[in-house]
Amino acid sequence: MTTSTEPYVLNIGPQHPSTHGVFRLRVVMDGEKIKDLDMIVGYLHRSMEKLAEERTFTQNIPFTDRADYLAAMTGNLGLAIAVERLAGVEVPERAEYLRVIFSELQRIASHAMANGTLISDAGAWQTPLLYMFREREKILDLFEMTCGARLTTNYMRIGGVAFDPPVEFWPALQELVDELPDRIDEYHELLVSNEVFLARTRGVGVISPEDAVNASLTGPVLRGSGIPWDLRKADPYSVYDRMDFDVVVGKSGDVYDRFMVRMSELYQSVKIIKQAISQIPSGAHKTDIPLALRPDEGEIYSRIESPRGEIGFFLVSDGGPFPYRFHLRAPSLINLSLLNELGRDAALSDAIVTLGSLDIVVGEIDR
Amino acid sequence: MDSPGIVIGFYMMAGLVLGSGTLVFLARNLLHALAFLVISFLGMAGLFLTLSADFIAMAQILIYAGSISVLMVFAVMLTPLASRDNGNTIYVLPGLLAAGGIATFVGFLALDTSWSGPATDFTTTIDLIGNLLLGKYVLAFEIASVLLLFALIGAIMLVQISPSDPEEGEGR
Amino acid sequence: MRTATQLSGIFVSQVLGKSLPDIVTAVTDEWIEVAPDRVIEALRWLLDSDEFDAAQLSNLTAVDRHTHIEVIYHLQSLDLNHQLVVKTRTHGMDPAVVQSAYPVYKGALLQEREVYDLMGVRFEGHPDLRRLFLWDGFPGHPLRKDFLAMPGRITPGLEGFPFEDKDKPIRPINQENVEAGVAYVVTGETDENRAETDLSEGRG
Amino acid sequence: MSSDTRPATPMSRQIAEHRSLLDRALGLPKLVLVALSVALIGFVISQILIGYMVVSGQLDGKWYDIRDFGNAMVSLSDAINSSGMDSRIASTLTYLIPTLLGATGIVSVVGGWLLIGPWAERRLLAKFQIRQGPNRTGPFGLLQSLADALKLMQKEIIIPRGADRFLYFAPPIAVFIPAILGWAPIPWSPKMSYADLDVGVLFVIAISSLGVLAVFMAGWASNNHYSLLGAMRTIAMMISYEIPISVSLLAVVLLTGSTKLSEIVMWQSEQGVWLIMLIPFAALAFLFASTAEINRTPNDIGEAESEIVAGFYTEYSGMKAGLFMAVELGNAILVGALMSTFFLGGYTFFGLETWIPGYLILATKIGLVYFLFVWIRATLPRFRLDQLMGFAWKFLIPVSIALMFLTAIESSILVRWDAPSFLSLGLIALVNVAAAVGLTFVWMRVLFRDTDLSAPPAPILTRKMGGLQAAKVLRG
Amino acid sequence: MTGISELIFEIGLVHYLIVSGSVFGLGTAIALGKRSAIAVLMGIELMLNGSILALLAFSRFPQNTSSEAGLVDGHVFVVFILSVAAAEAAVALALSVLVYRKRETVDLDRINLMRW
Repeated sequence: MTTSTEPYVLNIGPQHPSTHGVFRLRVVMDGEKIKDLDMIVGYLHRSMEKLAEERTFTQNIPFTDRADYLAAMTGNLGLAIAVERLAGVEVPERAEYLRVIFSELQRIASHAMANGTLISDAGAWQTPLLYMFREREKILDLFEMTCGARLTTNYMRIGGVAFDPPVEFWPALQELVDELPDRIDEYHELLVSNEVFLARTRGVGVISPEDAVNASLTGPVLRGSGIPWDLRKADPYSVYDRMDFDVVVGKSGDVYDRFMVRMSELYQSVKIIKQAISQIPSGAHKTDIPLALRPDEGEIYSRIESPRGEIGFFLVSDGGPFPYRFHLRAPSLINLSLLNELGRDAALSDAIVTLGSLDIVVGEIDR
Repeated sequence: MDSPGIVIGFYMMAGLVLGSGTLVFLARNLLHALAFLVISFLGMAGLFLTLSADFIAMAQILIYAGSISVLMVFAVMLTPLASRDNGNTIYVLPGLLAAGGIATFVGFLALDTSWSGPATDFTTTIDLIGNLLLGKYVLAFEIASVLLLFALIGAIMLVQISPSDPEEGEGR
Repeated sequence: MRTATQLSGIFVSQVLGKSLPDIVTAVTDEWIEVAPDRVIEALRWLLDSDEFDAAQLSNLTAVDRHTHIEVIYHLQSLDLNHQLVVKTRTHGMDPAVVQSAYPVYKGALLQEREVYDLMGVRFEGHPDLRRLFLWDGFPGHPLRKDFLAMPGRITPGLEGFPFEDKDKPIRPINQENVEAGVAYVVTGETDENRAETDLSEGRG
Repeated sequence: MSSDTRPATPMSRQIAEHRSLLDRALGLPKLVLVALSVALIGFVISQILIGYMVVSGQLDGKWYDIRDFGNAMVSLSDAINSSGMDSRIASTLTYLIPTLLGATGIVSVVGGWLLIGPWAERRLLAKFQIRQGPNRTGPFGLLQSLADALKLMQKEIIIPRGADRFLYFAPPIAVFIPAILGWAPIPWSPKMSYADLDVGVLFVIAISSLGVLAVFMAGWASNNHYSLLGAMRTIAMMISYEIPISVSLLAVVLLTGSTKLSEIVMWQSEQGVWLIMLIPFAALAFLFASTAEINRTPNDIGEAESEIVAGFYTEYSGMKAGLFMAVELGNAILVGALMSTFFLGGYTFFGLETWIPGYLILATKIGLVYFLFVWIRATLPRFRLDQLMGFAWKFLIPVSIALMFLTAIESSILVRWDAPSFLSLGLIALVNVAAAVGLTFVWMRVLFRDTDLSAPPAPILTRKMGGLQAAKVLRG
Repeated sequence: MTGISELIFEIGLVHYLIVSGSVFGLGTAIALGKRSAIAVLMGIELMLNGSILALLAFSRFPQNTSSEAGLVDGHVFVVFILSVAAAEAAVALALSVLVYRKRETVDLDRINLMRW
């Protein structure tokens, strides 16, 4: 009908099935179309950056677990690398490889979760999510085996990793790595050619490359828009420069491309893990550092590639044991910069799917 | 002697029709009135069933309870700023008088006239109606379909917002 | 400390100084500093220049330096694969005002809101400068170093530290709040947005 | 820890400790096993005896012929009429007793389903989703729905602020009425149908249009935008998809020449063919449109939980929400029953109904259709509102009307042409399938002539990093 | 005058005509006395329903079986009434939506587009 109705306000969240946490969208709607939207965050704000100023650098590692709780390993790693660069700590070879293995495992787990929830948002009643969870479960089992925790791992340390994995870790990892490509193939068969899924995601939530770069988007969202940018290749940290892998880039920048980038990155992660398993040397897993590490006065901005994009740590040291300023560049938050433009004039269903494809973690947004 | 089902059915349905019809008049809210109107329509369909007019009863449910009431819902929803109360005008007293007059008159006539003829019993009405519609009344049938088509087009024309009209220039 | 891909501030200031003389107020090996009212100019030049091509505002944050607030822009060029750091410092603490980078970088939208919320820097020209995490009416900006020292002895958690000198004059953090007499609003609903969440809109 | 063990999760422990049903049965005491086998042998012998009676025709029309409870009802009426009672009382009784018994039967079928249905759906979904499903309450978790119902009843009934109380309380009851009424014309066996209406098909269509207003009232009275949005979506869907349903049922009526449900089933049984074989497009359109009517995936946009929480019943709590869910479940099998009756041969299965009670065959068919629904729900994402409406108005309605005309022509030929039925019906089936496929293909081509229907491009793999320039190079 | 019990238990034409007249009267009252255009439409629908009932009743209890009218001619008339009612409802509701757009009301007292 060609009648326009009165605009009204719809509060999506903070308790809503598809906001992935306590995230609120205040949407002005006209019928099924979104006229304006405003995101309201902060329900999970724990003032991490302020608390960090009262803790030593090592004591701050658990905060990075709680920030991006779906990719705790990469959060840990980001902080560890930042402090190592600031204080000039050397990391043993074996620790570097363990870091690569675990952050790639975490990437698989996180991407699986992201894609599963995206399809759930599109309306497939949890089936793909639970299939994705099958692999994630095994990865979390591996985490548990190594460091005792499944979600908030707190595994990376300044100067290495906390523990060497136990003996039974390696066969289990090998088995997982062997079966993963088949499993990912299965998802491809199930999802990639599903007509309904294609109809819901293709051409929806398109981000142009120019906008993506200008709005500081990073990670799979940026790559989905066609920009070949991955810090693992562009600014290699750890031992990524010794790994042979490709960076996956989308073409049109819609929801489907972001989905496909995450999907194809799973293969690349498996590839990296396989190489790391074959190359890993023996030796120490950690260098000893002073309990209260006192970096020289100075500041650093160090970034790595988390599953959600560039997770950066801006640390200012005044020479004391505590950071003078601790800032976490949260990719989840910054990837939302374009949300208003994406959501405006979209249908409600499209906006939900678009939000799902941005893969936000509210713990990281709010910190 | 009618079968007890018919007797019970008639009184139930008549009560339903008249009671909810009265409530349509008395309801404060337009949507409440609409709900009662639908109940009244359904009761009317029940009355039709007691007259063994099964096809008409189903058509009544389909057209009145299913479509016209939904149309009214849409009309109410598309006029959001209009008041939703079911208020009366100054004509309510004449209206009530006329209603009472009509009801009394018809009732008096009905009771006073000596009606002859037994009740007919039709087994199925649907094929008889079909034959009549496409036989004896085929012209009227076609005219009715043309009327419906014109009503459809007319309704669309009426509510259409032309994008060129500057006064209602919110055309999408 | 300079990371591997970071450009030397001295080099940046030399090139920048040729086109926009006097814009750089301080420079080290790591960063350059520009005046707060010329931030946009510098950023736009860096974005447009072929030599630096600072296409992305990678990170925007601020540091409380007690006398002023330092706002730090981490810019990066994806094509040339380098980073450069631009800083600016506010004139004093209250009000701490800096030009908004939003006209140049859309990515500054939420980051500036965050800095405004937690550090209290007003970004002029920002289209939608509201608090991001904390509610409207929250007293003060928590990432400032003097956050617990507040007017009227109001603290979010403690009443005040026991060793504090109660008669010491304290610099007000949020002048409007003091004038309005609003201590702090617990519910997160100010008068304006309470009207918005009124029943008339439904509770969708 | 040996090298192949993993940390035992509750799930993995459960899998390791799992024993098959046969294993568990063989573990029972000897006495029980003997009793069970005796019962089994007795059952087989009794079945053979019954089979003999069926073949010799001794059973037909007797009150103990449980293939058709209608027989018992007829015997009962005869007994009442011949008992010498006052005719007025006798006629009242013959009217009342079957009415009440039939109503009880229908309500108990629906009610029994409401106890088993949620369990079945959740177990099935769990199997699709590689998990266990409810298995804690009672044997195999069978009592789960009962526990859920008890929980729902204990819940506080919350009335939202500003709700329209009258219209808020009425809908949960109002939606229940069509859900029960719809069962009336379904034939379960030749004589076993509550009200074998002459206008059965019309009745079905009329009843299905009744739910619309209740849904609207629920959504509007809740004073919540999610509810209103869900109600509006549901209404739009119901109104749109009523037309394909009517048109496909019209095709059924055209072929069978009757609007009586029992006659439609009889026609299929006599011709030895199911209508889904003759008019496959109408059957599929009916199925798809029905999923829209009853709000199931992929058409469940009316209560898409990832978008508008629970749709029109977002604000309902406790047993009121429970009633809405119950109606949804009940409607799912009602659609199964209609689908079976109209297109899958109803209570017949190519002569098997002589041996097995017809209602069991119908129940099996309903179960299969329901299984299909669960399967779809577990597999497919949902469409967007505009896509669904476009599908209904631009594709389903024109194509099914065109095919309905074709069916009309065919049926008029069928009446006049005196060919053996396998020839004529086979020809009809062939023509209809060819027409449906061809028309679908052509119409899709017309509809999507501007849309890119090619497979989505695979993502690019690259090793050269860069920004916009590199992106331009990559895209070529 | 037949017995009162017969009048109660023997449902005949009289009963239907009384109900029909009452419904028609109710419809008249609503159509005349209500302010909202939509409510007026409801009244008109009720009136139509009353007349439909009368037609069906006469069709069930025919007075002149020798006439050339068939048994279900009343039903056919009802079919036409139903289609006219549907058309009328569609147009009338479209009109009220149109009036609402111009005047932001469907109150018949305040719709005076044609005055002067």
